[in-house]
Order: sequence, then C-alpha cells, then structure tokens
Amino acid sequence: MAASKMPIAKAINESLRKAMENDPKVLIMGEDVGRLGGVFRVTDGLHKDFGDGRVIDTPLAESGIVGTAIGLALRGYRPVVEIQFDGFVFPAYDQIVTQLAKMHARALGKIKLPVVIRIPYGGGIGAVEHHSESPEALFAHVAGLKVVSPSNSSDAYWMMQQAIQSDDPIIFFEPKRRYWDKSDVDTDAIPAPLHKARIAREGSDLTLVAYGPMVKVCLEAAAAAQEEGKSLEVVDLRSMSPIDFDTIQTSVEKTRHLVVVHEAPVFLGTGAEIAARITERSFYHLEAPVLRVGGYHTPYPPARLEEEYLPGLDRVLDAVDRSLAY
Amino acid sequence: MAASKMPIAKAINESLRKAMENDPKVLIMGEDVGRLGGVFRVTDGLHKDFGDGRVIDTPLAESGIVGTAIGLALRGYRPVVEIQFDGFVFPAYDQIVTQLAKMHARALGKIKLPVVIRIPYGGGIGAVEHHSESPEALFAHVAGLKVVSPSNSSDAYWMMQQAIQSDDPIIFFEPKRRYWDKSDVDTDAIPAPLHKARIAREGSDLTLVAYGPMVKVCLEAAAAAQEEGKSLEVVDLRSMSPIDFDTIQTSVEKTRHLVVVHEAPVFLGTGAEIAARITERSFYHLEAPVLRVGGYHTPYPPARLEEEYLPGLDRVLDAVDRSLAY
Amino acid sequence: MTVESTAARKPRRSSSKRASSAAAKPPQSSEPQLVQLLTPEGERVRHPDYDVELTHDELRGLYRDMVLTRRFDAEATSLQRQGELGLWASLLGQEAAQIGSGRATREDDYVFPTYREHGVAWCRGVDPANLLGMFRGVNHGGWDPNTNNFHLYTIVIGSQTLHATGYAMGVAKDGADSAVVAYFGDGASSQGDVMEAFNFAAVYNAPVVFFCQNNQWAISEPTEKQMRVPLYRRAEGFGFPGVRVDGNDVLACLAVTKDALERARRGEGPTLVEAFTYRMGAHTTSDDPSKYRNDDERVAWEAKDPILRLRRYLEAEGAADQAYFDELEAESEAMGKRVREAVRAMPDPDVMAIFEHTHADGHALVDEERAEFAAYQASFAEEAK
Amino acid sequence: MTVESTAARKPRRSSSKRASSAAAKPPQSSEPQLVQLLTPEGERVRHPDYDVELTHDELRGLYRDMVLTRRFDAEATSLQRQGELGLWASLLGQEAAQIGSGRATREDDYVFPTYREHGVAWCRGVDPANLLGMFRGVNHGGWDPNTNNFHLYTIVIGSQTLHATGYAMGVAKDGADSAVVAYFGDGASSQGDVMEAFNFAAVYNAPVVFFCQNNQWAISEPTEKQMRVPLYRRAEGFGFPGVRVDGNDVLACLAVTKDALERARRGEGPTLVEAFTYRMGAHTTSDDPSKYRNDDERVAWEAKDPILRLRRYLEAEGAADQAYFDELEAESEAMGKRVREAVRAMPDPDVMAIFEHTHADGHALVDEERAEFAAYQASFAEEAK
Ligand SMILES: Cc1ncc(C[n+]2csc(CCOP(=O)(O)OP(=O)(O)O)c2C)c(N)n1
Ligand SMILES: Cc1ncc(C[n+]2csc(CCOP(=O)(O)OP(=O)(O)O)c2C)c(N)n1
Ligand SMILES: [Mg+2]
Ligand SMILES: [Mg+2]
Repeated sequence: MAASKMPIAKAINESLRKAMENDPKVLIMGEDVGRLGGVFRVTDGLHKDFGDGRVIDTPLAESGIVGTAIGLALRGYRPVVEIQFDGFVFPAYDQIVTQLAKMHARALGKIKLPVVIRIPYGGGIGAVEHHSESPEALFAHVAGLKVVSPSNSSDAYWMMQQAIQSDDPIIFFEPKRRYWDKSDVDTDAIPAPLHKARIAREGSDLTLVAYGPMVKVCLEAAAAAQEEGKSLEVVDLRSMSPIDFDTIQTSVEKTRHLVVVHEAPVFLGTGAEIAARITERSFYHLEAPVLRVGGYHTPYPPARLEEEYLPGLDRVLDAVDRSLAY
Repeated sequence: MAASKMPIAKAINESLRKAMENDPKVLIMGEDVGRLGGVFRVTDGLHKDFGDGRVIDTPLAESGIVGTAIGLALRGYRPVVEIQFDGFVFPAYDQIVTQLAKMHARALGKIKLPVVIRIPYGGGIGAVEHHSESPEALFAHVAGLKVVSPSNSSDAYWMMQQAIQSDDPIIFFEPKRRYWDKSDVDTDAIPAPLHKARIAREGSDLTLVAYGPMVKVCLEAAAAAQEEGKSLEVVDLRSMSPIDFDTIQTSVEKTRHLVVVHEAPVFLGTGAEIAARITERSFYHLEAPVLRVGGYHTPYPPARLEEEYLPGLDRVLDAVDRSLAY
Repeated sequence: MTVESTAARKPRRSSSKRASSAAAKPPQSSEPQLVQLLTPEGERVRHPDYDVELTHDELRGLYRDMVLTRRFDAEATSLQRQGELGLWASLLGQEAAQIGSGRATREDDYVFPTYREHGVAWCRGVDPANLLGMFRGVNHGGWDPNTNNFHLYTIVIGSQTLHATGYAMGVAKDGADSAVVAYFGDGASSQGDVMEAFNFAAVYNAPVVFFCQNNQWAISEPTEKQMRVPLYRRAEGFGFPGVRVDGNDVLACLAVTKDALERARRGEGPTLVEAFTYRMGAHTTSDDPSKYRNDDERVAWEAKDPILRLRRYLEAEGAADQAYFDELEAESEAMGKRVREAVRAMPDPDVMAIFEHTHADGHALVDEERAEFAAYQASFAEEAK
Repeated sequence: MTVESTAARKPRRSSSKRASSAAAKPPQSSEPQLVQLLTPEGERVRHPDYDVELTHDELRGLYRDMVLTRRFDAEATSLQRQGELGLWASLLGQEAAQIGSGRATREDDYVFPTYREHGVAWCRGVDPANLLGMFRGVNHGGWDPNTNNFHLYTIVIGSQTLHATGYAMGVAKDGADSAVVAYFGDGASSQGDVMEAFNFAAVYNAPVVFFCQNNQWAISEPTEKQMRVPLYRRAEGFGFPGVRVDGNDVLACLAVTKDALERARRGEGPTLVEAFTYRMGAHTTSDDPSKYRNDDERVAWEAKDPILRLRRYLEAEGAADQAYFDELEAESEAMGKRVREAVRAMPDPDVMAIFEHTHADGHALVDEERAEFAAYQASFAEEAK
C-alpha cells in the first residue's frame, strides 16, 4: 500500500494484522480484544479474520494473562498482550518484573521471551480513576525490560512491527489520547531502529525532550515559541529503556538548554534520569539546569482537574522561559 | 531502660513490642511472623507474648496480606505487615500502589490507612535470586506512599515508632545485611522527625548521600578518604519519600560536590531524582555534576558476583575522585 | 457418596477426543437450580431452605426501592448523554440483586461495592447525587464511607474483596456480631485477589458474604470465557458454602443474603452468593454491546424483569393499588428532577484540590509542589490584570 | 444428591457460637481417603480406580531413583554445611511424590518445578550437579530448560503454575498430545497466581497437571494456616477433578499422575493432584524447625518412609536381593562423590557475567555499563602492575 494517513489506533491495528499474517506464532491476548476489538478498537477486526485461536479473550486476570503469555512464549509463540488501561497493569506487575524481565537472564540466555505488552496510557480523556496514569518509570527502572512509546502513526506502525519481531519482552505504551490523531504511515519505509530518538523539530535555543502524548504539546510549544523568536528543538524520545542519550546529548550541546516533559509525576519520572545523565555528560555545556515539567506528586486527579494537572503548552513555555533566563 | 547497644533487628523488635504494648490496635501480619518470629527473627517472641490474635501468620499470598491489612486499617486497626524479602513484594504491588496509596485521597481524606509495610531489602547476604533486591524507587515514585529506611539501631527503633504512629501508609525498608550490626538505642530520646535526613559525618570537600545499608559503606569511604586528606560529609537520607532536599542542599552548597550511593540500579534510582533536583536547586554551586554509584541495569546477579555488583568502598572512592577531579 | 470418598475416585472419562472437546464447555449447559421465591410471572413459590415473611408494607418498600433505583439510574444515563457526566455504569436489570441483598444488611454491617452498586448505595442511605461525583469527574468518590458503612466504589476489579475480608477479620476481632458484604462481578471472579479473599475468609472464618452479581457479561466477555463451571461452586473448595440465587427475584436475594449474614454473625464464616442476573444495558455509556452480543438474549431476559414480577405479585396480593403506583411514579419523577438539579449545580472542584488529601500527615514534596503551583496560577492572575 | 441441587440447598447450620468456632477448623480433621497402592508396611493394595502393573525391573528402577535422589539430597545438605553451597532445600521425605510423578511423564511432556524438585529433575535427566549452581550462587539456574523439557527452578512461589498453563495452552494449539506438569507446594496454593492458573487451565481446557506436594508445612506455617479444607477439593469448583494421593507411595503417585497426564493428552483438561506427604527436614538449611514444630510429628512420619516401604515390598516380592541393594549403595556413594567433586570444581563465574544475557537483542545502557565496568576493573589491574 505504501504511504497513507491514518490514526495511531489504526496504525497499530494494521501493524498487528501484518505481524499476524507474517507469522502464525503471533497471538493477541487480553480482555475484550476479541469480538469487541478492545475498548479502543485497536484490535478491531482481528478476531473476525484470525479467530478464537489467535485473538484470545482471556479471563479478567492480568497476572494470569501475562503469566500464560510467558508460558506461550516458552512454547514458541509470540504473544501480544493488551492491558486495558494503564492503571490495570499492576496485578500483572509481579509476573512482569519478576518473571518476564528476568527469565532470559535466569536461563543464561537459553530461552527467549518475545512478549509485547501493550498499555494504553496517559490522561486527557476525561476518564474515571485508574484510566489516565503514566507508569512508564516503574517499568523503565526494571532491568530486563525495554520500554517504548510512539507519538505518531508511522512510529506506532513500525515500532509495533519491531517490538513483535524482537526476541525480548517489550512494554509498549500507547498514547491513548492521541489514538485518533492522523498522520502518514509508509508501510514500505525502512524504519529507524526501535530505541533511537527522533528529532521531531530542529531548533537552536533549547531542547525539549518528550515522548508519547507530550510530543504534540512540545511541538505546539515550539511553534508558539517560534513566534516569540525562540527556536526550540524537539526530541521525540520513543524509547524510555534504553534511552538514546546520544541524540539528546548532541542536541543539548548545541542548544545548551534542556527541558524534559512527561505526564508522569516528576519525582523519579524518566525526566529525573535524563536530567541526571545529561548533566553528567554535558556538564560544561549546560547554561541552565535541566528543567522538568510533568505530573505532580499526587494521585491522578478527577477528570475536571486534569487539564490543570497535565503539562500543557503554558507550563512547557514557562519552563522554557525559566531555562532561557539562566 | 534508656540507652543500650543492640542490633538493628533487635531494635525493630523492641519497637514493635513497645507499639503493641501502647496500642492494642497494632497488629503484626505476615508469613512466618508468628512462632518462628520471621525468617530474620525480627518478630521473635511477639507471638508468644501477644498471641495469635495480634501476631498473625497469614496464608502465603502477599496481595491478600496487604489487601486484608487495608481492610483491618479501615476497621481501626494499625497493621504492621512483614514482606519476607524484597523480591516478594510484587504480588502485593497492585494493592499497595492502587489501593493503599490512593484510598485516603479517593475518600477526600475521610478515611485513614495507618499501615506499615516492612521489607527487608538489599543484597550482600549471599542469597539466591529475589532475596537481595532494592526496589525502593518503585515505591518512592508512587504518590500517596512514604518510603523510609533506617541505617542504625536508634533510627530503626524510633523510625518504626513514628511509622506506626503515622496515619499514613509507610513502606519501611530494613537493611537486611545490617540486621546484626549493633549500635546505641536510647529509648528515652526525642527522635528527629521521620522524614528528616541526618548528617552522619561532617565534612567539607564533598557530600555523600546514602541510606540504609550504604550508609556504613559511605562512612567507611569517608574514613578512608580522610587518610588521603579529603573531608567527606555523609548524609544519611533516612527517607526516600519525601526526600529532605534542604539538608542535602545545605551540605552541597558547602562542599560543592555530591555523590549519591545506593544499591538499587542507577537508572531511575533515587539518585536520579537527587541529582536532578539538587542540580536545579544548586546549579551555580556545583563544581561537578552529581555522580551516582549504584547497581547496574541487570537483574541482581548470583551471590558469587554480588561483591562486584554492589557499590563498595572502592567504587565510592572512585566516584569521589572523579567528582573532585572536575 | 460423601465428599471424602470422591478424593480417591478416578475422574470420569469422557469418550471425546481433544479435537472436539478442546473448547471449554459452556458453564450454563446444565443450569443449576436457582433459589427462587417469586417466579417471573409474579407467583410466590416456596423453597425448602429459604424464606422471608414480609408485610405488604415491606413488599411495597422493596418495590419502591427498585423503582426509585431504576429511575435514578435512567436519570444518570441521560445526564451522561447530556454531557453532565463523563461516564455512567448502569445497573439496569440488577435491581433485585442489589435491593434484595442491600436490604438484608443491618445498619452496623459494612458494605464494599464495585462501581455499579447504586441500588445497594440507596439501601445504605447514601445520597444518590453523591454517587455521581466520580462519574462527573469532580472527585473519585464523594461520600464518607463511615457515615453509612458503605465503602467507596472500587474500580480495579476484585480488590475490594480483600478489603472486605480484612474488615471482617477486624469485626471478628472486635467480637462484634455485625457482618460485611463484598460485591463483585462474574468477570472479577477471575482475579487472584478475589480467590485470595475467599481463602483468607475461610482460614480466618471471617464474617463476610461474597455477593457476586453474575450478570453474564464482563464488558464483551460472556461467562463461558470467564469460568468453566458455575461460580457458586467455587466456594466449597475453599471450605464454605456457595449458593446460586435468582438475581432477578428480590425476595430470594433478600432471603439468601439474610441467611448468609446470619451465618456470618453466628461465627460460621463466609458464604458465597451468586446472584444469577443479566446486564440489560451496555457495560457503561462508553460501550456498544451490539458489537458482541445478540439482542435476542436481552429480549429474553426482559420477561424476567425484577420490577415487573414484584409488581405482578403486589397486584395479585392486593398489596398495592393504582394510587400507590401513581404516587410512586410522581416520587420517582421528583427524585429524577432532584438528582438532575443536584448534578447540574455540582461545582467543579477548586484546582488546588489536586494537592489535597494526598496524605493524612502531609508530605513535603506535595507541599512544595502545591506552593509552586499556586505561584504559577497566581502569575496568570497577575498577567490578566 | 446431584451437585446441581446443592446450589439451592441451605448451608447446614452448626449450633456453635462465634466464640467457639472463630478459629478455622483444622483441615485434616476428617482425613479424606488417599489413593494408596502400597501401605507403609510395604503391602500392595488395590484401588478401584488406579493401578499400575510394573515389572520387577521397573520396581527396582523406582527404588533406585528414590535412593539416588535421597543420596544426592544428603550430599547437597552436607555440601552446604561445608560451605560449598549457600543454601539447600532438601526434599527428604518427598522422594515418592517426586519420583512417582516424574516417572509418569513422557519425554515430550514439559515440567515446571518449584525449587525443591530435585527428584523430578533426576527423572527428567537433568545432571544433579547442574541443580547446585544456583544454590552455590554461581548462577540462577544452570540448565537449558529445553534440553530435558524441565523448566528452571522458580523461587517466587506459585508463578510457574501460570507459565505451565500457558505452555499447555500452546501444546493444545499445536495439536500435540504431550502434557505439562506444574509443581507447587501447600503454601503456594494460597497465591492468587495459582488460582488464576487453575481457572485459565479450566477455561482453556489446557493439558496441564497441577501437582501439589502437600508436605504439611510452608516454612513454619502448618496447612491449617493455609487452607480450611483439603486442597484437592479446590479443583472441582474450577471445573476439573482433584485427587488426593498418598505422597509417600511411589506407586500411587505414579498411577495417579499417569492417569492425569493421559486425561490431559486426551483433551480432557487439567487435573489437580495433591500428594499428601511430609517435609522431614528443615525448610532449607537456613531454617530451624525446632522453633515451630514438634519432633513427634516427624518421628511419626518416619514410619511412612517412601523408600522403606518400597524396599519392604521388593523384598517380599523377591524383586531385589542383597546384592542389588549393595550395588545400589555403591552406586549412591559414587554419585555422591561425583556430585561433591563437580561442585568443588565449579568455577566462580567471570565477573563480566553480570552483564551477560540480560537481553536477547542487547540493551544500550547495559552495553555502556559493561564497558565502564570493564574499564574500572582494568584500572585495578593497571594499579596492580
Ligand atoms: C484489574 C482491572 N482490569 C480491568 C478493568 C477494566 N474493566 C472494568 S469493568 C470490567 C468488566 C468487569 O466485569 P464484571 O466483573 O462481570 O462486572 P460488571 O461490569 O459486569 O458489573 C473490566 C474488564 C478493571 N476495572 N480492573
Ligand atoms: C511470593 C513469595 N513469597 C514468599 C516466599 C518465601 N518462601 C519461600 S518458600 C516459602 C514456603 C513455601 O511453602 P510451600 O509452598 O508449602 O512449599 P515447600 O517449601 O513446603 O516445598 C516461602 C514463604 C517466596 N519464595 N515467594
Ligand atoms: Mg458481569
Ligand atoms: Mg509445603
């Protein structure tokens, strides 16, 4: 087909379909992923075309889902697990951090765990509690896992292809509030490596690092800043484990200012690691401390407060101003 | 009794006993906490003196233990839960982060969750897998929780008193490899606030921040550095959430050099947050980037490799040298 | 045949081969007998083990509860359509299960709901408008759980069954003779937490009633994707009784729950009640059941409507006349109006509420962020000047 | 009485008041009948549903397996005392449960052990010395799970039951007629994961045998703190059979497990086997049972020793003579010696192993840390020059 415009949800759907067509070992598992096509319709149509044996509605037990996915992987399958919402991944946390993350090392490399765990994450959709969280740091801190998140349809398509092809467990965070944002997907393209960051916009005065849903906010901030004569470079991180520090470093050594933006709480969020490491790498280049914009150290608030809670254009620009004022 | 020398394990035991004597609502729950007194004997003798009704051997189900502890707290009890080893807390992770951490806020403050979760943590005891982990960052990142760790017997005693008296859920990490280290406990003392850091040793050239088992290593490093004419200040953090940044900042603005040490993997460990925030607070004071010494981004290795894996004197001093060389 | 001897008895072999039997047998294939006291036609039937004797007043009370609950639920659904609520989880069809079990509880009992127990909340005396705060997005649960011994709604399925069990362990420790009810759904029954709760309750002989509303669906998943045999049977393997009751029969739900609560009070431990009912509507207002279920099923269940059958009985008994029904209709409408107005008048929370109640004893980082946020907000006010 | 009709039957009321019944009833109060084919006295008994016909050769084989396993286990315990191992989890007393079930498996079956299945490992052909790596602290599990279809030991209790279930789901998908065995303990049975595994296995009709060695203790906790009624009964509530077998009777364990595996192969789904046995030693070498259990209990179980009873039978049958036993004794000693030497010769891993095998496809941060670490290590080598 080559290039066409589609929403992120559709791009993931197409990517899953392609992976299932290419490899009969690829399975979809999760709650409501079958006939319903998932609560976000990301698996829409797959059950109809691949049947019960490959698109598996599971009992409502996240630990069971991930635990049996591990067993299926040991048998040679490549399960792609859907967790319905960010806040519901925790019943499976033990299986993820204690088994999925460590089993390859435990076996001295003799077994492989090609399991992808898809998690729609983040806020901004006006939902009730547990449906708007950003727990990526809780996975990125854990050795043995890889953690990625696309911000646009092309990455959604290609990163999912790569995640499924990888022999390692991958936590795939999907920016749920961007599911319906459309952008180009070229299914004939040669994708960048899965864990490589992308310069989403070039600039010279300050570097903004973001991923998933915040890339859009940062691009808007960069556009707004442009009008005030400030040139912001936006790095779309794409991978939170491993982090492509080289790309950030190169950008920062050019701009000398760095602001990291994510929805997750700032305290011990991925921004902390980026700030710490880039400061170490580029100590003499930075004209200001790395600033972070993110969630507060509070439970995710009720929907009517989320606009104030989430980092938006103003808060990003405020941090930009503070950084440039050093 | 007033002051006497005792091991950390004994200090916690005494503190639990005192809390149980003072308040009939205080309960001990966990696996093997009864007749056996826990695998580290921290609850030794309590079952004998307080009986089955207050020292409760539970079925082997960590989620069940924490979940029922929440229910008991809602009924007015003050459960002190023992998780047998660090690596076994994850089956309870969902109850901890989704329920325990958030229920007070969910109820707009109308209910309180005075639950203490004791977790012996860290390596250095030559154990098999899952018995040597340092997962504190996975709790400190979560809003609604407080996370503390004593490094000596006096703090073990007093911090446990304070944790049990607190109306908030507290994750209490116990440095298992220091359980048998003896130091003074003054049971008539007036303790420092629970979340305040402590200057464990004064110095002027560089600040070392550590907590739990690494405080001893840092004190030894400071003593060794002294011989080379370097004066290191050692801050015993005591609390990983909230972190007493004021105390660190004051120290760093004096020494202008900071090294953070913990056993947990460096990547997204508590050191990342300290580095990020202190760099922001004291940008113009730092003569070197904040350096971090910690575990590697690998599963905790088998026992015969742990000495190399864990931060020891040499690695701390190496970081000190690197920092001072800036 | 005693249970003991089955231990040593070989499982019966079916002659089928894997190919034909690989799929799970539908659990409802041999429908177990339900405890029923009122047929769908409104006929009062007897059961050897369960019964309730109710005055006409009490019967009308149950009817009123169900009607008002349904009216409230319909109002909430329409408020959601009007954009006043972000979401609504309707209990349509489950009124009997909720009112029957809810009315079985005593004031000093404690109830742990899921997110759909609006009828139980009503029985416990929670102001219906209060339930809407979390669905409107102004809070995560607006009531004080201790005012009505009705815990906050729990969204993460199954978690509350452990809280209920722990609470019940505390009740037993206190020597109180009250009991606890934990609500959950057929889908939630698959969660490890629920089964750990069963086991803790059994081991500690906790005075808790596990009340499952098996409404046949967990969003798009029918019960045969959730379990292989009827759920009530699971209890026995943990060492306590399980009972399946007609969840659309308010009298049976009342009788069975009362009995289970009395057992708990007497110190005989937990009971699992499986109320066999049906989710007549969508999972929530975000859901579209036409994607996954045949409407025939729903239509068939209409004939078993819980309100209709009690009305038939009331009429046959002469326990209520048209004037009563008219009055109730008016009361319903008034209630709907009151709820509507209350919701529309519900203010958005102050933005500083983000930082409130995160801890009972405060947290330095939250304090710092609160101050920064306040200063940041103030800077806009400044600019606006 | 059919199972169905119990649904509508009221739980029997005990007349006891809460005060007296608040504590859980000891589960073993009415001991269910165990499947037994060989009495503790070594007498061969018949069972209506289970049997095995074994040649003398095969009987001697089982005996040899148990003796060598016990010898290996004793050697490991003594290696721990000598400081060669950091820890050891002895299977003393559980030889029959492990050899019986292990020998029931076919080469193409797959086994998921806990951390104590040294006898099963032996049956699967895993080199005993290989098992010691993790207890010595040189690795976390030194064998390739696919060489013998024997998964690595799993320390976090219960987790592996889900892996086994998933693996079995895969077996069924492949249309293979092999089966899977998941081992776990009485303590582990309380974990949500185990019960989720029961349910997944039931729903997907997975060819998996859940084999619980109920050795009566979970470290210091006796089974009555773990469950209220015997574990094998739990299966039925999930929709598959549970059987309790004499876990010290190798013939019964073989027969029951074989039968369960055949059921699985025929596509009839999971079975729970509860092998009723006893942990004769400490939980591990770090444990001190005198803190929590009466030695009388252990002494009583000595009379039920699994090896002794088979020896009696062999002798009574004339299936083995003194020469055989002497030869086996010599073989045992040789095996002990071989293991001892292998362990002592086991090299410490290279320090760079910390960074090996963390991922199949590599990870940039690990690469970076590996390089830093290597440079750091090299700096000492420099200094030492
Ligand atoms: C742990 C967890 N996983 C997933 C969800 C998403 N979810 C919300 S309701 C629901 C279905 C629950 O079905 P059931 O228990 O039968 O209750 P019902 O909605 O039918 O009343 C699901 C999957 C959740 N809330 N919690
Ligand atoms: C999740 C978890 N919690 C706690 C432990 C610590 N632990 C190791 S073995 C054990 C007892 C297990 O008892 P059981 O399942 O009966 O097996 P047994 O040791 O008797 O063979 C415990 C509590 C663990 N390994 N995993
Ligand atoms: Mg349901
Ligand atoms: Mg045991």
